[in-house]
Amino acid sequence: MNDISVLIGGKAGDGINSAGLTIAHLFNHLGYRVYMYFDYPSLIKGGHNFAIVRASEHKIGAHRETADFLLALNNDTIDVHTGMMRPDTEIIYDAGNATRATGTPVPVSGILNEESAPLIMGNSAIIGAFAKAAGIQWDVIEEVFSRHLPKETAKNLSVARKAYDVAQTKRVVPVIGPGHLPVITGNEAMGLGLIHGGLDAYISYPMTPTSNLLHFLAEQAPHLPITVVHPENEIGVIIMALGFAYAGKKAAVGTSGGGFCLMTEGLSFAGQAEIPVVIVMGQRTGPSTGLPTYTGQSELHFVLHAGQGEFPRLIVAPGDAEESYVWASLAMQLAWKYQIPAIILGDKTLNEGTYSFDRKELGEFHPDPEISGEGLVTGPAYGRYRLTGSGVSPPAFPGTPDTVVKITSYTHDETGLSTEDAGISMIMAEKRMKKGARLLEEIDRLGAVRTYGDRSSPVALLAWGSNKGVACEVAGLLGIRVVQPIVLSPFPLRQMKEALSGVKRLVSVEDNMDGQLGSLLASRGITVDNQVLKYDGRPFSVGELRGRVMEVLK
Amino acid sequence: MNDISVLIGGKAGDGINSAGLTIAHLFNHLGYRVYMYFDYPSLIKGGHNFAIVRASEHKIGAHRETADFLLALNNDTIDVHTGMMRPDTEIIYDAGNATRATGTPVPVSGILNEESAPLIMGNSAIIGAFAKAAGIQWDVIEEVFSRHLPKETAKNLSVARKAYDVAQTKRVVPVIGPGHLPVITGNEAMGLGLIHGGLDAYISYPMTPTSNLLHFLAEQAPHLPITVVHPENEIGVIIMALGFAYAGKKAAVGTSGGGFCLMTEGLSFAGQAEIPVVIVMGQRTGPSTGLPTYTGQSELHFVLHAGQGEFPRLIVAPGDAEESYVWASLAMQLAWKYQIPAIILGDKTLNEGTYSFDRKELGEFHPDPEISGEGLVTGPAYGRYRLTGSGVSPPAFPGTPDTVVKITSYTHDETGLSTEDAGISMIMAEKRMKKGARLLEEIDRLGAVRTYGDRSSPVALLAWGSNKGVACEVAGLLGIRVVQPIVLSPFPLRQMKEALSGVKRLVSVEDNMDGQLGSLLASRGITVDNQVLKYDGRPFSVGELRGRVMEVLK
Amino acid sequence: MIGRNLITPAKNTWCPGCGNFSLQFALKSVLGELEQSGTSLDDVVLVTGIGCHAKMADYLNLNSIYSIHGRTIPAAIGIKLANPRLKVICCAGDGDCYAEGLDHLIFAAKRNADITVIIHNNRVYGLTTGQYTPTSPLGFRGRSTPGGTTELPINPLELMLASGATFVARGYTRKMEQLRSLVKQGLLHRGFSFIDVLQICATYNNMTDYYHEHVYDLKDHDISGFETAFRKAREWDYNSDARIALGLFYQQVMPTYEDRVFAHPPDNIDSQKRIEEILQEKM
Amino acid sequence: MIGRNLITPAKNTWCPGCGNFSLQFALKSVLGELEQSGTSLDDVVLVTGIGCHAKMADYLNLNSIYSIHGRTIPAAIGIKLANPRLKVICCAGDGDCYAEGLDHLIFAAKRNADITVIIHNNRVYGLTTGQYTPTSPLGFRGRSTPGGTTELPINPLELMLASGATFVARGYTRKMEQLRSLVKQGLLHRGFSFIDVLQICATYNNMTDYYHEHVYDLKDHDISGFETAFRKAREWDYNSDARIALGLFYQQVMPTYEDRVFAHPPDNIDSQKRIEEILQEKM
Ligand SMILES: Cc1ncc(C[n+]2csc(CCOP(=O)(O)OP(=O)(O)O)c2C)c(N)n1
Ligand SMILES: Cc1ncc(C[n+]2csc(CCOP(=O)(O)OP(=O)(O)O)c2C)c(N)n1
Ligand code: SF4
Ligand code: SF4
Ligand SMILES: [Mg+2]
Ligand SMILES: [Mg+2]
Repeated sequence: MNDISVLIGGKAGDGINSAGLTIAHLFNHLGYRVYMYFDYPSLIKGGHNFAIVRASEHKIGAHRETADFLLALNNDTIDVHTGMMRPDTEIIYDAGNATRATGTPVPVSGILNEESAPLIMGNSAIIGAFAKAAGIQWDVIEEVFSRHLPKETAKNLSVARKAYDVAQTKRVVPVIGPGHLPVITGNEAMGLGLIHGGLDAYISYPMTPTSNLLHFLAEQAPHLPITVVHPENEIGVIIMALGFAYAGKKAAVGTSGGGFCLMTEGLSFAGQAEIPVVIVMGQRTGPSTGLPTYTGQSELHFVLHAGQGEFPRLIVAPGDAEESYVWASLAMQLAWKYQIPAIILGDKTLNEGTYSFDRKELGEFHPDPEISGEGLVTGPAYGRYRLTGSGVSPPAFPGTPDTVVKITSYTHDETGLSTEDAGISMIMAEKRMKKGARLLEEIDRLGAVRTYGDRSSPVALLAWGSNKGVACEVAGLLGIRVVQPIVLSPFPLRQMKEALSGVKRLVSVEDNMDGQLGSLLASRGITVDNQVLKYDGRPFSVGELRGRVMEVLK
Repeated sequence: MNDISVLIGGKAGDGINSAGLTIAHLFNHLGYRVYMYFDYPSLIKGGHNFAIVRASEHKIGAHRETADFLLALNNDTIDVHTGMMRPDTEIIYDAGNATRATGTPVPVSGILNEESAPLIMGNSAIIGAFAKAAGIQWDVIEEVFSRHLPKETAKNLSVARKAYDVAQTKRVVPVIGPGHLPVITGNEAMGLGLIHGGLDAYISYPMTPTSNLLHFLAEQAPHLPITVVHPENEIGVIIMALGFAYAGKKAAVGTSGGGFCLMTEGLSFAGQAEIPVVIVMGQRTGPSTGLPTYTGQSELHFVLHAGQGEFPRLIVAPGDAEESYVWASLAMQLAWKYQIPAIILGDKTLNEGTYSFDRKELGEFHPDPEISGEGLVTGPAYGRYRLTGSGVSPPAFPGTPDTVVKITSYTHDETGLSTEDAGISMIMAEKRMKKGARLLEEIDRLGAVRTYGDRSSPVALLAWGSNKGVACEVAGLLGIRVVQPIVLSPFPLRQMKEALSGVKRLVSVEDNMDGQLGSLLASRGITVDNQVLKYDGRPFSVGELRGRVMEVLK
Repeated sequence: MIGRNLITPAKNTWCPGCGNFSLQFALKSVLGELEQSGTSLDDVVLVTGIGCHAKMADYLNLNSIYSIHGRTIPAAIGIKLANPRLKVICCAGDGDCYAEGLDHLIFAAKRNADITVIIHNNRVYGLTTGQYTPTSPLGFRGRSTPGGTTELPINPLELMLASGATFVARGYTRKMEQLRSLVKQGLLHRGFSFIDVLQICATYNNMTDYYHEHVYDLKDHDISGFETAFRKAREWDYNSDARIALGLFYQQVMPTYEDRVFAHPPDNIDSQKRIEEILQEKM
Repeated sequence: MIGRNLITPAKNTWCPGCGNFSLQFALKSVLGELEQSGTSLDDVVLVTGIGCHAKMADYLNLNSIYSIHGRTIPAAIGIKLANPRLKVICCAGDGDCYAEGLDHLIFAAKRNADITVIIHNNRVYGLTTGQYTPTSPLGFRGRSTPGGTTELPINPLELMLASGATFVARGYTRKMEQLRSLVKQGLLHRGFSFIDVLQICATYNNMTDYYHEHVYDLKDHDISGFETAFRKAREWDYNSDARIALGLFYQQVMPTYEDRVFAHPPDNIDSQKRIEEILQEKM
């Protein structure tokens, strides 16, 4: 099986991320599925950045602990990553900067001089040399550079060519197919999914790891019927989104834990007022500022219970780009159908990870048609919170003739006027609960819990979010099962039990200390037998998880 | 057994709360234990307010569903509370305003005219008539008025006397003892407990049901070494409190769900930076603004998980005035001992409820002496996050000679400098977890789970917060057991299991829809068999809970 | 349907003598007038905070968001961006908008969002039973400050002028004609209109006598001059004894936030097609 | 111990050419001077927000709170109320303090809290890689506004003057002597000191050339006159082309927040005894 792992490292500001992406595209054009993990500290220039690009014949979503090619823009890359080198690792390095390396030197500064190219194009030299070392045909490079380095393509190509010409082919990465796929980040997949789901407005205050979703949608906005707003702070963000939704426009917001804290009061307001809103919540290492550019999965319980009071909420945790797309769209659609807040729970590994995106995997993902028999009556008799069998009241929006649309954060009657009546309070609480029950029925039809690997194995890994990828791969190696809940609220207990049927040993894999998914399952009567937890901000590599799982299974 | 229930009702602005309190004091001076529930909508003048005052020979913490005396300042009181009247209910009413009443009329306006007393003194007339009807001696009234109505005592007494003289004794409430106890609200008990625990500063933005704690401490501040601040909003509140704590002063804050939302980012900061802070979190009916002056218990899971990331937190939910005092003090002491945030989870029923306060119940409640062998080394070698066996680092405060005290929201090393190192991140996460484990050991020694009623019964009510009172009373009537966890985090599993030993049928009693304590127990492997839930904002009366429990036990 | 009954069946629970009644009346009559002259009330949205003032959402038969404490403005801006045709009015409290949510107010002014913000400035927290607010005078004895506050008030007009508001006015609940006129002008102003209304709180802060002695109407005042407006705004600092000018202090016409946001409306693109194009670009 | 090494061992990760180095140097040298003249550095506390600016907490060997985004000021006020002897400095960002946490800034000014707030105003979000802030000019193309912003900037000096700040200054990271002097004066000022520092962001918003052409030093300027200060502050609105004055705009001596809060220190009462008394009163 062809499976290639490339590490490229350098300083922040060296363009490691886009170099990694270019390499991913090279593999993509050879017919591979790709995945890229990008690791960077919270600073702008200097420090150590690296990207691990992996290519495989099969779908992948995790990095390996060893590199087949190691591209070093500096000595740090050599020093920091000795652990990833094997005897046959091909090292390609900037001869001027990575002086402690051995392998294929690239005379980067000489080439840049010759081409009077700026420093940042050093990447293109390294990539050129790598491509040659990997036996990649020149036309592939030309195509990838033309498509993905639109600025100064010619000069970048000249630089790459010089390096290509001086390097030797060491280990040929075979072409495995003509087809190539879109290569996108989790953030981009979520953004596209939101658009698919009908997004009208995206509102966000920047915060890693969802800032790039803001940037992506802001760039796309001129070509789409969407408004993108970056307001004064996260309180403004969520309330502005509710204003959009009240006026009939589908709004989503994005943030991370700290910003989400500031949104919790608005979340509860959305719950009471029954205003739909989608929150993209990218987890990172906490508590508090923590490791702002590293990963974590420690906000599961927080998002399950955030905001005062009880109200239904949809929480989905996609595990790769396709799921990000599908469930972002569904989150938007279901939020609107049930008039509830929906949270897309990501993590840095997923949101900023880069994946091949296979439309064939998307399948069908349409919610059931609108709840039937719940006809909208506008005009003076309109009641925003009209009681219906499903608990969902037909929405109307301001501007509707003769129709007064009142929403409120107070307990209210059917017309949206405040009440303190005990009986109505109960009825309205039950109305909200009913929506949750209906949503759960629908979720149950949508495939909210997925399984992979050997579905008959009595041993299963339980993984959520970005850990789907690494868990699937390890399960493949060990011949065991993977169970991945995508929907975490309302909890798809029936599906979970089905997915677990025959499982004798359940091992949870989570990027947190408390085993949060495990305790969610425990509260539903399902016991996790072993926990494999990681809380240093770094995602599991395949080898690391394999080792940890084997250890607990010993 | 002597057990008297008095309802007094009128408009907001009529002074129903203080009239109820005066009645409570009358009973108190007859030697009774008292409890008062005060019910009011969210408005300033008008509407319908009522207080139910109960007096019993035994400790009580709940109201009854019937009234022995019903004091009506207006017709609403008659109309709204017919359900509370029995044939022998004595109705005492303002003859001019409660025109639909029958019973003992009081010529309130005539009396006020004669005494040229203001309208608000109508209460005193009603109380005078009530006292006579209840056979309470005049000197008791004199004493209570002198002590508790310091403003215009003489005139109030004259008004009361006139009514006393026109009324008849209907049903004598016997004097049962000379001793009387302080009569305080849950808020006041918490405030006094915080002072006992060393409070230096109380910071709060007003919000029902903890506004009165702010008012109480603000009034007391001139006579105590405490600073009381009401800042611009709840974000300012929590961060200001952390500033106090950093500088070595013990700070507490108070709020309700909406304000707590805004504090969650600061809470997580406290977790990461290891800054102690006590948060009094009074629950009310949500979601969002909901029923702002009514009760609820729907923030248990929210406070358990609020804020991004994982860190130890102490959460206590006292059930009456004595527990409020003891655990407020302990919350402060333990927050400081372990350098963690602590949350006192109240509810409107408890915070604004009025209780007899029996010092004899307080018992001993001292945390173990400081964690030993963890000596403080100040001077240039000081590290705010020094690693120790217990996980607790010796604190120092700015102003200490030659000592630099650095705290931070980032993942950090022992000196408080930011780090992104994977290894240190793990060590520091484990350091925090260790503190939680140590705290749990200590909690286990402090009696975190209490039992009442027939401790050998196989049937137990599980209650928390203010429901302690009503659950104990119902358990007494039914001859069953009550199990009340006071500490909810870290979860005292060992004690809970002990308290439940021999229980075959566990019935939870909660003021919410989701059965939040039940699901917390479920996540620890303990199953609740039946749930008795209430979510209309009103606390259970003894009879109501008794009926609901009997129904599920049928 | 013209001639809508602007009052809902909700029971009014303001205290007798509360200045909110005047504001309700002013809004009701101005909206009635606007309706007469062609504005559809279907296109009007009221956003309130939390506090006594906020009950306006229950009492006026208008599209409304009865929002949360301090957050009228972001909701209003969201509505306006979602549907610029709507006329959006915020009824906010002084605790609500000058304490809990002050930042939003300044940003609304800075952006010149086309909304009208009316502050029911009773200089006290009414609904939570009488604590000081950012406009209470130094030494104010409220329930959180029984010994008197220890900070000077803000001057909201000054702040709003410094923040770029294009319509800045002060009204008083006992000056109905003027109040109506200010509300009407505010609603007709294109851009951010700010009206600080000295509102009598009959229960916790009855300033009627004080205001009676101190207020006067702005006359011969040049509303187009920033400096004049600013000087006038500073005449009374919400603390010291001084004459209290009422009326329109400042008005200027500037591009609104919505004008700028929608300056380049996107081509009429099919989103699903565009998703495909983006995916193509990423191949 | 006098002559403390003010630099920690933390690795400095600001970009080459970043204006934060100047601010670090200014703080370091001013604190060194103050130490020479008798201030104990043990009594100095630095509070920073989150952003590039905030790394100051890691780099200066001082008591510090490296707080959360936008929240320097409440922490600083808490510290100051807890121990008024401490000298508290906030190093805040423009995103941090003018967007996320603007309300706190205004309240600090209103209260005249005795703290010194230094804004590292690079007019961009540095650490989150280049989005516009409240002081970025209209049309600024940042990563969240690739087509240009659609709102005018605030003028922080104007806002601070309108909020009651008693010390208002503007510095520039390429004017070291002046910067040091402003920081020093700010630290010595009793009351709320506000210094907006035009800070070069070498990576995302290098305004060096622009500033070079536009800045000038305030001379013969009367710092005691509010109106003069206000007019000066409005000379440049952070948007249009205009001369940019640097220096101290305004200074006034007023009672501080701490003076007022602690005007009536409680009698030296034993809390436990007082609890008993209160309980007695409640019997
Ligand atoms: C986040 C939050 N904090 C506190 C409250 C409690 N609260 C309700 S109304 C109010 C004050 C209202 O004062 P103001 O805005 O001046 O309105 P008024 O009642 O005077 O009209 C407060 C603090 C709340 N609802 N939400
Ligand atoms: C509540 C919250 N929202 C967002 C962020 C993400 N964040 C970190 S730094 C920053 C911007 C910093 O900009 P500025 O304050 O101007 O500081 P600079 O980096 O320019 O010095 C943001 C938005 C955060 N840490 N917390
Ligand atoms: S408390 Fe004041 S503001 Fe509130 S309704 Fe009564 S008079 Fe009006
Ligand atoms: S991004 Fe700008 S502000 Fe941040 S360190 Fe670099 S130059 Fe300085
Ligand atoms: Mg008010
Ligand atoms: Mg900045």
